[in-house]
Amino acid sequence: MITERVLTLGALAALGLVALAAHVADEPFTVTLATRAAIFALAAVGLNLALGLGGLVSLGHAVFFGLGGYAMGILAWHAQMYQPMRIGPLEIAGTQSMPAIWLVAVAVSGLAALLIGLLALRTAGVYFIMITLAFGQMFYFFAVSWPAYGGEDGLSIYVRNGFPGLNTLDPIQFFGLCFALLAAATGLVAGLRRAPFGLALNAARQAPERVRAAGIEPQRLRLAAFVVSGAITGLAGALFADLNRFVSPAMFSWQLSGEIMVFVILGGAGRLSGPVLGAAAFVAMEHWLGGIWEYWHILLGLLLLGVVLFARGGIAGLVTGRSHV
Amino acid sequence: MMRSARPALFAAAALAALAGTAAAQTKVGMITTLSGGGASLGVDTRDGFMLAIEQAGRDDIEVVIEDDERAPDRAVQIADRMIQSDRVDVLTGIVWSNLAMAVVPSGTAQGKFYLSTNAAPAQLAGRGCHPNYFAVSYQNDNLHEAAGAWANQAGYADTFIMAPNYPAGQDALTGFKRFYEGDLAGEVYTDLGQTDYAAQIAEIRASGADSVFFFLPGGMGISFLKQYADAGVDLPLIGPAFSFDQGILQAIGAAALGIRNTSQWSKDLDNEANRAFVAAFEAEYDRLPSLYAAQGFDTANLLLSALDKADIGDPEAFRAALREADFDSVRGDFTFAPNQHPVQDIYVREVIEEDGVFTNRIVGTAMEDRANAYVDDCTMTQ
Amino acid sequence: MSAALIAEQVLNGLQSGVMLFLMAAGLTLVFGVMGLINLAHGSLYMVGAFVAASVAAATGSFLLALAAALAGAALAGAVVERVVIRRLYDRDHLDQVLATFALILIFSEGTRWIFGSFPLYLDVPPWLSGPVELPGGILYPRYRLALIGAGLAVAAGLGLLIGRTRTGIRIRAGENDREMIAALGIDIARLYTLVFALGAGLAGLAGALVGTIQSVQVGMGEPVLILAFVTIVIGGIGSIRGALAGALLVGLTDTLGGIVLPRALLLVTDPATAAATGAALASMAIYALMAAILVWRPTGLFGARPA
Amino acid sequence: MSEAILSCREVTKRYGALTVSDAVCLDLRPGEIHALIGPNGAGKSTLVGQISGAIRPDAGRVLLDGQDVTDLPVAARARRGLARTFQVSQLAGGDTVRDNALLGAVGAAGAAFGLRPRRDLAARAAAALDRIGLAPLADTRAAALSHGERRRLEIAIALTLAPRAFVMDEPMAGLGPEGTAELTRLLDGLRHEAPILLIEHDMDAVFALADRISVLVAGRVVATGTVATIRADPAVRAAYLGEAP
Repeated sequence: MITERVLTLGALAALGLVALAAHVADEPFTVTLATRAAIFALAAVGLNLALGLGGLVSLGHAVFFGLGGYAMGILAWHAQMYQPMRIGPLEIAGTQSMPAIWLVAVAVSGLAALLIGLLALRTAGVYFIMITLAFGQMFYFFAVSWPAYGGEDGLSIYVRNGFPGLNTLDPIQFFGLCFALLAAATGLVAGLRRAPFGLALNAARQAPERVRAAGIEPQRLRLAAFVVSGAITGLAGALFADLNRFVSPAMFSWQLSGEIMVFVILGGAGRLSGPVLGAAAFVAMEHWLGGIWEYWHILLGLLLLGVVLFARGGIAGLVTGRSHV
Repeated sequence: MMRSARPALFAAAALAALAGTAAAQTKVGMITTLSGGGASLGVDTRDGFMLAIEQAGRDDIEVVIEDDERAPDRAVQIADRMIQSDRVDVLTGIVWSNLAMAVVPSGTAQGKFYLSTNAAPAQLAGRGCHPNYFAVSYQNDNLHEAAGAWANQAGYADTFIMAPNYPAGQDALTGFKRFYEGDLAGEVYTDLGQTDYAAQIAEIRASGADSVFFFLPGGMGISFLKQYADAGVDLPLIGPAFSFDQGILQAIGAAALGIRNTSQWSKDLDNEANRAFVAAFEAEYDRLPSLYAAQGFDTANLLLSALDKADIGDPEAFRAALREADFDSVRGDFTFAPNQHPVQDIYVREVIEEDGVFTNRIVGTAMEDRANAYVDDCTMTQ
Repeated sequence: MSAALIAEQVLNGLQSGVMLFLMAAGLTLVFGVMGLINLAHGSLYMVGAFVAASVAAATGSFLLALAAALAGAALAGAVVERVVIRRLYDRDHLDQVLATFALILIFSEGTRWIFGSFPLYLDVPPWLSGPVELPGGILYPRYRLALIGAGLAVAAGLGLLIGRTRTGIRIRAGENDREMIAALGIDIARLYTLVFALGAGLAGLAGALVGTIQSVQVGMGEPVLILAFVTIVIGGIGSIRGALAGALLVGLTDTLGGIVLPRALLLVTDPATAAATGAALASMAIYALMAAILVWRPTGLFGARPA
Repeated sequence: MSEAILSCREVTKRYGALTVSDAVCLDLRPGEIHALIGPNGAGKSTLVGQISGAIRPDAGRVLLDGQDVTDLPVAARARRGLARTFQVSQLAGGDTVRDNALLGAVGAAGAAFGLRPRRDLAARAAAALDRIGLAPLADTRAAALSHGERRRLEIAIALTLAPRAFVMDEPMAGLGPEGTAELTRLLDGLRHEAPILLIEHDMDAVFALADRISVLVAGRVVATGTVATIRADPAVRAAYLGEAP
């Protein structure tokens, strides 16, 4: 039997090898596709922590993805325009340095996750799904109609932001960055799962009464998980914006929330390898199916339906023959 | 080639393959909306463009067509692929301004030409203009400006103006006000994608306006016009062509009859190129061409005219050839302003019913030789 | 703002609320009885509108088109229930969300495949078109009045069906205790198909009624779906009464918010900014309302409260 | 007589017109097993709920170690050493037996937000499993355990909590004679670790284990005393056997 560890390392290695092989074969677009998969996987790693481990079915994770994207867009736009941001008496210079942008993206989306989590966690079950969806819609409509940063047109950044010592415009180098962050986030989640925090969170999903009787507040665990989850997805959003050199309200749309959820489930909810497998499979399908038939969404829908109905545990479940964690 | 198995592109490419000629010399990447809500616009753009390519009968042009699903990130991804993998020389086809803003700046920065079949946002006409970017359609504000100019000609003095709350909507109202000289009875922003306009129609009725200017593209316009007609408000409406396009007029039906709308093209424009285009389009696709089809057709012909004069491998020469705009536009006279947007007449059309089909006919000219408001902001203008 | 204008806007809010109720009723019924969360409900709304447009084009009869929309959507619902939905009853909400998300993809692209990308034509029949004058001098479209009437009639009919008939008793029993009705010898599979088809039919009817004054096109169901979800969450999932209350609340908030907020902002800023900012805030209003209600009452206005 | 570790003072709970707990007073003293018995519907589960913190009483106080814990939630009481087991096993079925046991240790140490694995806690969990005889099954998933094993795992988790008092809600339910005997032996040895409030239907077990018994009828404690006094109490006989007092 393939262990979770082997599967996860294998999936990551495969993604890296595909990108490297494409680079050697001078197929930069395949590298871009692999980068897209890595970023989606990172967003899914975030959601998987809340959803797979914490049982929080969030249909609003695009909020964090979008906030990360706008953190990048706004900072880089101000730098590009040589106009500092003014918040009251404060003047903040924009930046085109990736590490600084990442920090802001993580902080902003984590903070948003904290506020949304505080409100949303008062509810449970379907209500939680719906309230997270509602927050997503609020951010979406706000972003569409707020004129300051492009509204529905979004913001275009002409040059990809920089990272010390790297040429981020080179597809393979940018892939390397995204891949490293994905690996780090996966490692972080793997560590969390082994630590008391992950143990308690995992148990709180399955038997909240028991966890409470063991002296642990499930709600606080969930809130903490939601914040970390939002922050990771926010980081992915910043990278996604940099991949496209563009950010728009579409990053807040509920379809995107749905897609992030699809990555998680397709790969295997709660599985460490799930996000990578799911995102890579999705990107590959999007690419190949899109070329086969104009109405390829039908095929995608049928495939998803098949996975939900007949392959519980997603791809990871199929590979390891176990539908559970 | 296996990746791009979309129905329309074989035309040129398959021909080349059959004839056993060498690989195509010019590669064009068309990114447009072929699925979802706005698909009709992209389908017409594609069909108009491909009609011109087919008519040219050239086997050295390959067109790769991809569906952007109206999603900016998808458009960017396709553009990346076309540039990095297909190695196209020219990009074109984007319908929506927000998608254009996502694709065009980085595409032109990478040395590709972009010929716009439709979207032409202010940013790309002013400070963000680029030597490799040509808008063949118009500048986004043009039709709204023409509506304002027409309102003056028609003697309207108290107009109620309305658009969705997003940049193109805000630009629309700004554009209208740029030439309109009367008073505003009201200025209202609706939600993007709004489907029920009962509240706004009640406001219009209560405002005491003498006319209504509105910009509501796609399904929004269909909803508004049906509801407006049904509400029995009889104030004259004026709007840009987008809500009265051939593709959607049939869905609005009689509610649109008699409404004036501004357009730089119309099916009944009386010139040789246009008559031939309308006939050929109908023969090929069995439906009347739309504005988007006409813009697609003109864009392809502009490209062909430049390819006749210069090698695309020589960007300087090719750019100069494009600037000459030496092709028979279906709009008649056509030249480029210094910021590479059209200088053209903008007409007023009226919706009529003709042989059981709803369509437009020209009733006047709103503006002559109109360029755009951003020429002076563009650094190429010296 | 004159009193007549306010009255007219309230009527508008009522009308959109009543139509929203038709959508929300099916959603909440399906959740109450089967515990299923159905994202594809908006697709059935779209199916209704497309069937109505096709039948109206073929026969020229509006009433026939409405009947066909109801029947067509109910049939589509029954088929989907038999083939897909019934496999989801025992699953968690996550699987349901995902499977019905997949159904949206299939429905939307399938419809586009069959009907093409262009919007279809469907219009108000002559005998319902034009405005009528109401007391107080309000000119109001006859069709919208008919929508309010039709919606309230359906709401009343639904109330009677559930409160007074054998089928209704079974449905209510199903909400309370699944094993119980199985023990009573009721064919639970058939009951579920029936409830799902009923909800689908109502959604299809709403799609046809609303599509008549809007645009019949692919993707029309999704904005309505989200509004319907907001509605039932506000009302309390599973409660028909809650769906009605939520629908009216959402309809009125949505309509009046767009009128009031820009005017209120006019007091503090210039017209263009007030219009844009007011519209921005108004578009968020119902979601803010929903978040506020959920924070106040985590299971909605009429939802079952845990002990 | 030593100070009570856990006590209820006039704990009262009403649901509408129904009084489910009627000024209940109850003491759990060090080293004792105090059985709480009563017919179905007497209000035992509601009382357990109020003691553990899941249900808030309308009136009265709950004291743990002499401190008022009435306003504390379940988890806070658990951290103070109130260890309960459930009538229907509440276990993280997808997790291993070891991880379930670890849960109590993590909670007691207040380490739920710990980001690194802790050896000391693992050792504590292992010791509890050892003691309860589940060590050989440590790597089994909880969902795969037999009914009796789950019962024992519940107790193991309670043990890892560094308990001051156990509250066990029908631990014998569903066990065969052999299982009951085994569990009886186990509980017998536990009372010196911490006193046990034992809610139980199995009278043989109750009479074998209990130092004192309280009888709850219709929300009221009708009698408290040793096994012998309770056997003889007319009120109890009335409640259980329908005899007139």
